[in-house]
Amino acid sequence: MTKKYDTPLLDELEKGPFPSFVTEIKKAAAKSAMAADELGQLEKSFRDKVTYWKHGGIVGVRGYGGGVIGRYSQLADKFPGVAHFHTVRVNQTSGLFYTSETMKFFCDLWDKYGSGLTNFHGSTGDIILLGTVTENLEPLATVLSMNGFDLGGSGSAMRTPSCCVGPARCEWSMIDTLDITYDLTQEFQDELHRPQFPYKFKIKTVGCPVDCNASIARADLSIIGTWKGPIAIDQDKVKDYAKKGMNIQEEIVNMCPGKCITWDGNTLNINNADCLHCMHCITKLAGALKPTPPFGAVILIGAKAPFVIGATLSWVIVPFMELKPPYQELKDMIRNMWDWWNEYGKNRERIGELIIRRGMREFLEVCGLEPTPELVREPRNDPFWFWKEEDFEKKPWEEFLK
Amino acid sequence: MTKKYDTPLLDELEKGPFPSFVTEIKKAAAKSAMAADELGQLEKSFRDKVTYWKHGGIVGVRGYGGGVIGRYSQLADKFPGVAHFHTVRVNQTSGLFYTSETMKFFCDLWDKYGSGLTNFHGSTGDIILLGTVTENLEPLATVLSMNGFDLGGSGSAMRTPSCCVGPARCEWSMIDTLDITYDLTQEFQDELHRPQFPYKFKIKTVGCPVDCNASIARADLSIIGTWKGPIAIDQDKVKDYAKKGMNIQEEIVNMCPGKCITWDGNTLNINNADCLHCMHCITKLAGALKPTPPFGAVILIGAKAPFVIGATLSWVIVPFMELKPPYQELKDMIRNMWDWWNEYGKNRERIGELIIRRGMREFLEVCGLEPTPELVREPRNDPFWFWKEEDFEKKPWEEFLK
Amino acid sequence: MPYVIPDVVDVKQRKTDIGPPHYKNFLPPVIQKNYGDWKTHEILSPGLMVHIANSGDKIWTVRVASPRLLSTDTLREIADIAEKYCDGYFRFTTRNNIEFLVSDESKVKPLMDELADRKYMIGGIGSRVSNIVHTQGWIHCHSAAVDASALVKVIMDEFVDYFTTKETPNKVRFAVACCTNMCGAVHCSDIAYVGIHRKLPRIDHDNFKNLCELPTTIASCPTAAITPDPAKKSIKINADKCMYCGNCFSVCPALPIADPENDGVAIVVGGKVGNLRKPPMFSKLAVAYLPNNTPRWPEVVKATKKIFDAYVAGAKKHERVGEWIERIGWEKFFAVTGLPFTFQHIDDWTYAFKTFRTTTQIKWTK
Amino acid sequence: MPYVIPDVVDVKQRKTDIGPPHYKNFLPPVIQKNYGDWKTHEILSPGLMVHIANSGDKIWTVRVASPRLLSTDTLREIADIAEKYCDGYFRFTTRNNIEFLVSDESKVKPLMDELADRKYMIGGIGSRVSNIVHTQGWIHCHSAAVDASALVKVIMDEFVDYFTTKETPNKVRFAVACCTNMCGAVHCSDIAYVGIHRKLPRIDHDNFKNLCELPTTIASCPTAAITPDPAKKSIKINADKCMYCGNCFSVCPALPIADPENDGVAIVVGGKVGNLRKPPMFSKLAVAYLPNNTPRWPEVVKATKKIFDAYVAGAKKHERVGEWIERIGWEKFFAVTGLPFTFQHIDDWTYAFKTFRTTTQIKWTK
Ligand code: SRM
Ligand code: SRM
Ligand code: SRM
Ligand code: SRM
Ligand code: SF4
Ligand code: SF4
Ligand code: SF4
Ligand code: SF4
Ligand code: SF4
Ligand code: SF4
Ligand code: SF4
Ligand code: SF4
Repeated sequence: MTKKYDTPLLDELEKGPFPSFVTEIKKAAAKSAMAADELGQLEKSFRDKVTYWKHGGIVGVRGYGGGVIGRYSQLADKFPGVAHFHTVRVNQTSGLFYTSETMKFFCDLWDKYGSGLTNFHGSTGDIILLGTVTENLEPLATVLSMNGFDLGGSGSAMRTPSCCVGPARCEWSMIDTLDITYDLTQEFQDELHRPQFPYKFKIKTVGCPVDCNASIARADLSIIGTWKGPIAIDQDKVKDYAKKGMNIQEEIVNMCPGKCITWDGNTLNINNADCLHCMHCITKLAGALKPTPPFGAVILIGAKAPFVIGATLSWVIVPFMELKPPYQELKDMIRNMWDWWNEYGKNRERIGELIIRRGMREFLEVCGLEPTPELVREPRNDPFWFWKEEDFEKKPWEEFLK
Repeated sequence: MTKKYDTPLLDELEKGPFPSFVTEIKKAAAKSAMAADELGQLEKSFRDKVTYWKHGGIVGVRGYGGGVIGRYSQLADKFPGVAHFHTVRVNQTSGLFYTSETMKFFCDLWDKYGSGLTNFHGSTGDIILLGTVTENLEPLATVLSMNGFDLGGSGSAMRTPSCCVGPARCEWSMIDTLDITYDLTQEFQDELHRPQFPYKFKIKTVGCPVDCNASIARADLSIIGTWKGPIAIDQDKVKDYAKKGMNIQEEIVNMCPGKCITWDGNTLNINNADCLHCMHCITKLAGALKPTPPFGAVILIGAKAPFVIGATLSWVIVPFMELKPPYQELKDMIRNMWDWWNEYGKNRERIGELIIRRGMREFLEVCGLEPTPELVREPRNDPFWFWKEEDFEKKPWEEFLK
Repeated sequence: MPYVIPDVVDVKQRKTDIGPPHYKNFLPPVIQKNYGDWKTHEILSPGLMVHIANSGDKIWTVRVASPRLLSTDTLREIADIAEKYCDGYFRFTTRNNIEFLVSDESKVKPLMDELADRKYMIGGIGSRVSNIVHTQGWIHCHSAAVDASALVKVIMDEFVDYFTTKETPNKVRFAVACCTNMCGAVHCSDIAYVGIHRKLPRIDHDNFKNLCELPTTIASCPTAAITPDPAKKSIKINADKCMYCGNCFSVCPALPIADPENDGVAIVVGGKVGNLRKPPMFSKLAVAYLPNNTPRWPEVVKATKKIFDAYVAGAKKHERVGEWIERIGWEKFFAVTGLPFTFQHIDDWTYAFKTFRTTTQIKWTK
Repeated sequence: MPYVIPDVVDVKQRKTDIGPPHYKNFLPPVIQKNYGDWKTHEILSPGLMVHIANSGDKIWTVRVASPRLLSTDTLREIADIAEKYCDGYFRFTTRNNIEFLVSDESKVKPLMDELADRKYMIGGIGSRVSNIVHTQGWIHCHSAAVDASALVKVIMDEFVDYFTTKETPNKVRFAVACCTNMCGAVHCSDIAYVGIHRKLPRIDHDNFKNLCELPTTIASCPTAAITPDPAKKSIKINADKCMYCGNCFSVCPALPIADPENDGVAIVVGGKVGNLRKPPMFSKLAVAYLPNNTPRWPEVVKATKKIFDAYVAGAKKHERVGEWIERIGWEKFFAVTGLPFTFQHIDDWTYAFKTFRTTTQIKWTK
C-alpha cells in the first residue's frame, strides 16, 4: 500500500541493542504514506548529510496562535507524503502519567489524522504528534478538545509548563509540583494559546533541589522546592548504610558542600545552620535523612539556550516562597513580570535578556521583591553602580555609630 | 619663614599611634613654602571635602615623553606655593634596596629642587618626588643622571618594571626577579621614556606563586616563578612543626587545593602529580618543604584597573618558560606583542582589552604560542567559534579510529 | 473516561482553552491515596524500584528505554502491557523512558519477564546511564546540522550495558541537540552533542526582501557580524566576525548555512542541573568538531568512549563528570582522554576572559 | 658611590636612558654572598625575622611602619639609623614599610630599642595587618573623591595592635584608592576602600571643545552614556546610563564630577593576589557608600571593624578574608557583620549575570 524505499544507511541503525527509531518509522510506514515518505527522505538526508525540511511556514488552528509547527519538505516532488508534515503539540498531563485508555485514544486519533509517529515527549514536555497536513488540523483539535485535551504552546507565548513526578511518587517533593503545573496551566490558558509576548516563556516546577526536570537550565521561570527546617536523622538507618558498606566519611561527610556533617562511626551530626540544602546527603542516605518543614520554593528566573547572549542558568529572585493553592503570590508576581516584559522587551528577547539589559533592580522592583544576598553568588566587584534619588535618603550607616 | 596655617582638621590626624602623614607634611613645611601651602590647601580640602588640584597639565624634560606628572592648584592665589606642584617619578632600584648614602642624596636633591615631600614608593614602584615647579625639572633630571639615576614612566609607555625581594632575601624565589627587572628596564629604555604605545604597559616579576608584588593583579605582563620538580620534604622538620602544635591535618592537608597531601602523624606524603604549585604547604611549613628544579616562570598577560571593561587579573599565556639571561625568548615575545598592540590598539586600550577585542588566538599566534589547556580555567561553553581555513586540514579524529 | 472520535467532526463546536485534563485522572489508586506522603524508596535492580508510603503502601516502578520517536503500534503495545500488569497505569519520565507503575507485587516479575521477552530494554534507574534527551534532527527540523535520533542510537548502543547492568560513579546524563538552538539540555549535561556549522551562511539576496525582516536579522547575530546592504535591499555578513552559529538562518530563510561537507558534531562535557554537592554547571567544549559520518558517527562514538572510560576509571563515587573534571583539572582531562586541545577551545566570545586562567595554579601533565 | 649635586647644573650634558643603577650596589655583603641561596627564615617577633642561608649566614630584618608620604627629615633619620646598625643598608617593602637589614646579630636589639624610643612602629611581619597600599588623594590628585592618606591613618590607628602584636587568621591586606581609577590594589585586597561619586558629571560646554577630544571622551564611558551634541560642539550624557564612574573626567577636564555632598567611600572585601590555596580573587562590594566625614571617617572605621572582627572571630587559621567569606557564604557574611545589603550590591554592569546565584544552594540566616 505505502511506498517502499531502499534504506541501506538507516538499516544500519536497526542493528544494536538499543530500541531503534528506524524500526518505529518502518512500523508507521507500513500503514502511513506520510511515514513512508518520511523514511525515504530521511535516508536521503543520511546519504547527503543535510536536512531536507523547508524553513518554517505558519499554520495553525482557529482561535489559537500556536500549538502547531508548520513543516514542508524541500523534496515534495520526490516525497509527496511529507509535502506537509506539521507537528501538533498537545499539552501533556502533569507528571506525564497516562492510562492505557488515554494512550489508545491518542493512537487512534493519530492514525486517523497523522503519520502515526509521535514523541513522548518533546523537550518542553508536550506530547508531540509528528506529521500531519494542514486540512487535518481543525478536526484534530476539535476531537482533542472533545476528549478533554488541548494544544500546547509554540511561538512567542507561554509554553506548556512541566514538572517532575513530585508528590505523586517521590518522598522528597516539598511542593505539589503536579498541582502547581496544572493550576498555572489553567490560569494562563490565554497566554499559552495566543502568543502575546516578546518571545517564549517556559515554566518548570520540581519538588526539590535535585531538579529532575532540569528546571534551572531550561525554564525562564524555575520553581524548585526546598525546606527551612533541620534535616531529621534516623541514626539506626544511617548505621545500616555503614554496615552495608557505605563509607560515610568519604561519600557523605567529605562531599557535603556546607561542610556541616560529622560522623564518628556511630552518630551522624548535621549543623543545619551551615547546610546549603543541596540534597546530597538526603538522597544518598535515602530513608535515613529527611527534610522537615517549613517547606516552600526557591523561585528563579532566566534560563535559556545560547542565543543571543550565551546560555544561562536561572537566577534566584525569591529565596523562599510558600506555595499553597491558589498560589496567588506567585501568580501576581508572574503577571507583574510579564507586564514589564511586554512593555520593554524587544522582539525575540527572553525575559532574562531583558533583565540583563535593564538591570536586576528594575525587575525586582516590578515584582515587588527586595534585594537580599541570597540573590547573588557574590556582590559586584567593579566600583560603578547606579543611585536613585530615594537611595540618598537612606543612611544605614547612622546605625553603625550607635 | 614659611607660611603657617591653622589646620584643626588635619591636626586630628596627628593623634593616634600610627605614624602621621600630617606630621610629615608639617616637617617639610617648616623648611619649604611649597610644603607649607600643600598643608594649607589640604586643610581646605578636608573642610570642603573636595580636591583642589587642576586636571592634568603636560610638563616634562627634554628628550623624554614621561616621568613627570604635571600638577597645578585651583587655588594658586590662596596657596601660591603649590601653583605648580609636579611629581617626578624616579626609577627605583630592583627590590627597593637602598644605602643611607643614596637616601641622603635624594634628600639633598629634593630639598634643593622640590617640596621635601616624597613617597617611598608609588604603587607602580617608582620613587615619587612630590611637588616641584616646571623650572626645576631640567636641572633635577640632570643631577639624577649624573648620579646614576633615571626617570620612571608615565603616560602611554612601558612603566617602571618592579619585582619582589626575590633571591636577594627569600628562599622561595625560583627566578632572579631583581635581574629580570633590571635587564628588562635597561632593554626597554626607549619604550619606558618615550610613550609610543596605545596606553600604559606594566611589568611585574615575582619569584614564586605567593606573588608578594601583586603582579597578577597589577601588571599587564606578570612574570611569576614556579617549579616542575617534586616538593622535597624534610620529615623531621615536619614533625617539629607538629610537635610545636601545628595541626597538620587541618592546616596543611585539608587546605591543599590539589588534595594531594596525606599525613599519618609521622610522615607527610605529597602526590606531586596532583600538586597545583600553590605554595601553601611550602610557606606554612617553611624550612621543611621546598620546591625543586626545573625552575621557570608562568607568564601571564592583561591585569588592569576597572576602566573600561572591568578589572582583570592576568591570564596565563605561557604555562612554563625557563628564564635565564639574556632572557631572549621573553624579550622577543614582548616585542612581538607590542608590535601587534601598536598596530591594532586604539587610543587608551590596554593590551588585555585588545586581546579581548581581537581574540586570544590572534594574540597567541602573534607571540608564537600554542593553545594548551593550562591557558584556561575551563574551555568555552557556548557552541560558537571561529575556524580558519588551515584548521580544516587538520583531522585529529583520524587518530581516534586507529 | 470514554474517548470518542466521531466520523464527522463539527469543528465549529470546538471548545478552546480547556487546558489539559486533571492529573488525578491518571494516577493509580495507590498513588492517589499516598499522594505527597511517601516515606522512602529502594532500587531493587537497574530497572526496578519500589516506593514505600508512610502508610506502608508500596508502588513498584519498572523502567524501560524508549527511542522517544514512537509509532502508534508500539504505543498500543505499551498500553496493552500496562493494562495487563498495571491496571493500565504507566508514565513517561522527564528523559523519555517508560515507567510501568505496578501496585501488585506479584505482577512485577511477570511484567519484567514479558518486557524482556518482547525485547524491551529494562534499566536506567540508579547510578548509571539513562536515556538521552534529544531533539528532532533530520526527521523534522529545518535547522538540524546533524541527526539527533541516530546519535542517540549509536551512543546508547555503545553504552547499553551501563543502562541495563553496570554502574557508573554517579548518573551520566547525555544529551543531543541538532543545532545551536539547543532544544535539548546540552548546555548542562554530563556529555552532550551539538550539531554545528563551520562555513558562512550564503545570502540569497533576491529572496531576502520577501522572506526576512532586516532589524530582526541584524539583531539575531550574536557577534554583530550582519550589517545592512542598502543597495541590494539585503544584508552583508562580515566574514571575520561570523561564528557560523546559524541564528540568522533561524529568523531568515534566505540565509541557508547547512553545508554537507563541513557540518558536524561538537562534544561538550561536565554540565549538570542538580544542586547536589556542586551548584549546577555548564557543559564545556571537549571536541570542537567531528564529521557527520552517517549512519553511525564512529568518531563521535570513539571520542565519547575516551571520555566515558576515563570518567569511570577516574571519578570518585558520587562524582558527576563535571565534578571529576573540576577535581583533576582541565589539563589532566585532556591528558587522560588524549583529546586534542585546539584554538577553538579557548573562548573568544563576549565573556571570553572570564574563562581564562587567572592563577598560576597548574598541574603539570608532561 | 660619591653623590654630587653641583651648584650650577649644565642641563645640556644630561645623559638619557641610563636606567636605574644596578641593584647589586645596594645589597648588603651578606646578601650578595648568599644571593639566591637562602635556606629558610624564622619570624622571631612581629617586626623581626631572620633569613638563614645554606652557607649558615644570616640576615635579620626589622620592619617598621611608614606613612609612605615621607619628609626628607624623616628619610635622613632612617638613613642615620641604618648607618648606625646596618652599615647603611635598608629597603622598602612592596607595601611601603621600611626594613632595616642587619648583618650583625648583636645590633638587632639595640636597633629595635632605638626605633622604639623614637616611636617607630615595629611590626607587620607574619599573620597580621601590614601597611596599607594607597594612592595620592587630596594631597596630589585632581581625580580624588576621598583622601587616601587619611583613610590609611584612621584605619591603621584602629587596628594598630594587629600590626605590632596581635595575630589574625592570615595576613590582612588593606588598600585604598581615592577614585575608581584604582591606582591602589583595591580590586584584589582583603579589605579595601575606593572613593566614589554619586552624581552626574557637569558638562562645561564652553570649555569642552578646547580641552577635550570627542572620540576619546565617548570611548571612555564604560556604559556608553555619552553621545555627541553636535549643536553645542560638545557631548550629552544619558542620565539613565551614567554610573558616575568619572572616567570621562579622566580624559576631559570639562566634565567635573566631584561633589562634596555626595562623594564618599565604598568598601570592598575578600580579594587576594597570592595563589595559595584558592586562586587570586577579586574584592567584592561590602558597603556601597559611606560619607566623607573628615577628618577621621568614623563610619568607615566602624564598618571596617564589623568586618574585621567578624573575620577574626569566624575564620579558620590560614583563611584569608575572601576564603572565610566563600566558606560561610555571602548571606552569612551580611548576617554576621550586620551590614545592609542594597540594590547597589547586585551587579548590573556588563558581566552582571555572571554574579547572579544560579543554584538553590542557600544558607538560611533568619
Ligand atoms: C520539538 C522540540 C525539540 C524536541 O524534539 O523535543 C523543539 C523544536 C524546535 N525548536 Fe526548540 N524545541 C523544543 C524544546 C526546546 C528547548 C528545551 C525545553 O523547552 O526544555 C529549548 C532550550 C530552552 C530554551 O527555551 O531556551 C529550545 C530552544 C529553542 C530555540 C532557542 C531559543 C532561544 O531563546 O535561544 C529556538 C529558536 C527559536 O525560538 O526561533 C527553538 C526553535 C525550535 C523550532 C521551532 C525550530 C525553529 O527554529 O523554528 C523547532 C521545531 C522542530 C520541528 O521541526 O519540530 N528552540 N527548544 C522541543 C519542544 C517540544 C515540546 O513542546 O515539548
Ligand atoms: C602615583 C600613583 C598612585 C600612588 O600614589 O602610588 C598613580 C597616580 C595616578 N594615576 Fe595611577 N598611579 C599609580 C599606580 C597605578 C596603579 C597600580 C600599579 O601600577 O601597580 C594602577 C592600577 C593598575 C593598572 O595599571 O591598571 C593605576 C591605574 C591608573 C589608571 C587606570 C588605568 C586603566 O587602564 O584603567 C589611571 C587613568 C589613566 O591612565 O588616565 C591612572 C592615572 C593616574 C594619574 C596620572 C591621574 C590621571 O588621571 O591622570 C595619577 C596621578 C596622581 C598624581 O597627582 O600624582 N592610574 N595607577 C601610582 C604610580 C606611582 C609609580 O609610578 O610608582
Ligand atoms: C523519574 C524521574 C523524574 C520524572 O519526573 O520523570 C526521576 C526520578 C528519580 N530521581 Fe531523578 N529523576 C529523573 C530525572 C532526573 C534529572 C533530570 C535530567 O536528567 O534531565 C536529574 C538531574 C541530572 C543532573 O543533575 O544533571 C536527576 C537527578 C537525580 C539525582 C541526583 C544525582 C546526583 O547526585 O547528581 C538523584 C539522587 C540520586 O540518584 O542519588 C535522583 C533521584 C531520583 C529518585 C530516586 C527520586 C525518588 O525518590 O523517587 C527517582 C528515581 C531515581 C533514578 O531514576 O535513578 N535524581 N534526575 C526522572 C527520570 C529520568 C530518566 O528516565 O532517567
Ligand atoms: C617584604 C615582602 C616582599 C617585598 O619584596 O617587599 C614580603 C616578604 C615576605 N612574604 Fe610576602 N611579602 C610582601 C608582600 C606580600 C604580598 C603583596 C601585597 O600584600 O600587596 C602578598 C600577597 C597578598 C595577597 O595574597 O593578597 C604576600 C603574601 C605572602 C604570603 C601568603 C599569605 C597567604 O597565605 O595568603 C606569604 C606566606 C606566609 O605568610 O605564610 C608570604 C611570605 C613572605 C615571606 C615569609 C617570604 C620569605 O621567605 O622571605 C616574607 C616575609 C613575610 C612577612 O612579611 O610576613 N607573603 N606578601 C612584602 C612585604 C609587604 C609588607 O610590608 O607587608
Ligand atoms: S526533583 Fe526532587 S521531588 Fe522531584 S522527582 Fe526529583 S528528587 Fe523527587
Ligand atoms: S543537604 Fe547538602 S549541604 Fe545540607 S547537610 Fe546534606 S550534604 Fe550538606
Ligand atoms: S613572591 Fe615568592 S619569592 Fe618573592 S618574596 Fe614572596 S615568597 Fe619570596
Ligand atoms: S603546593 Fe599547594 S597544591 Fe601543591 S602540595 Fe602544597 S598545598 Fe598542595
Ligand atoms: S536543536 Fe535546532 S535543529 Fe534540533 S530541533 Fe531544535 S531548532 Fe531544530
Ligand atoms: S551565522 Fe551566526 S555569527 Fe554568522 S552571521 Fe549568522 S547569526 Fe551572525
Ligand atoms: S586612584 Fe584616582 S584619585 Fe587616586 S591617585 Fe589614582 S587617579 Fe588619582
Ligand atoms: S561618569 Fe562614567 S558612566 Fe557617567 S558619563 Fe562619565 S564615563 Fe560615563
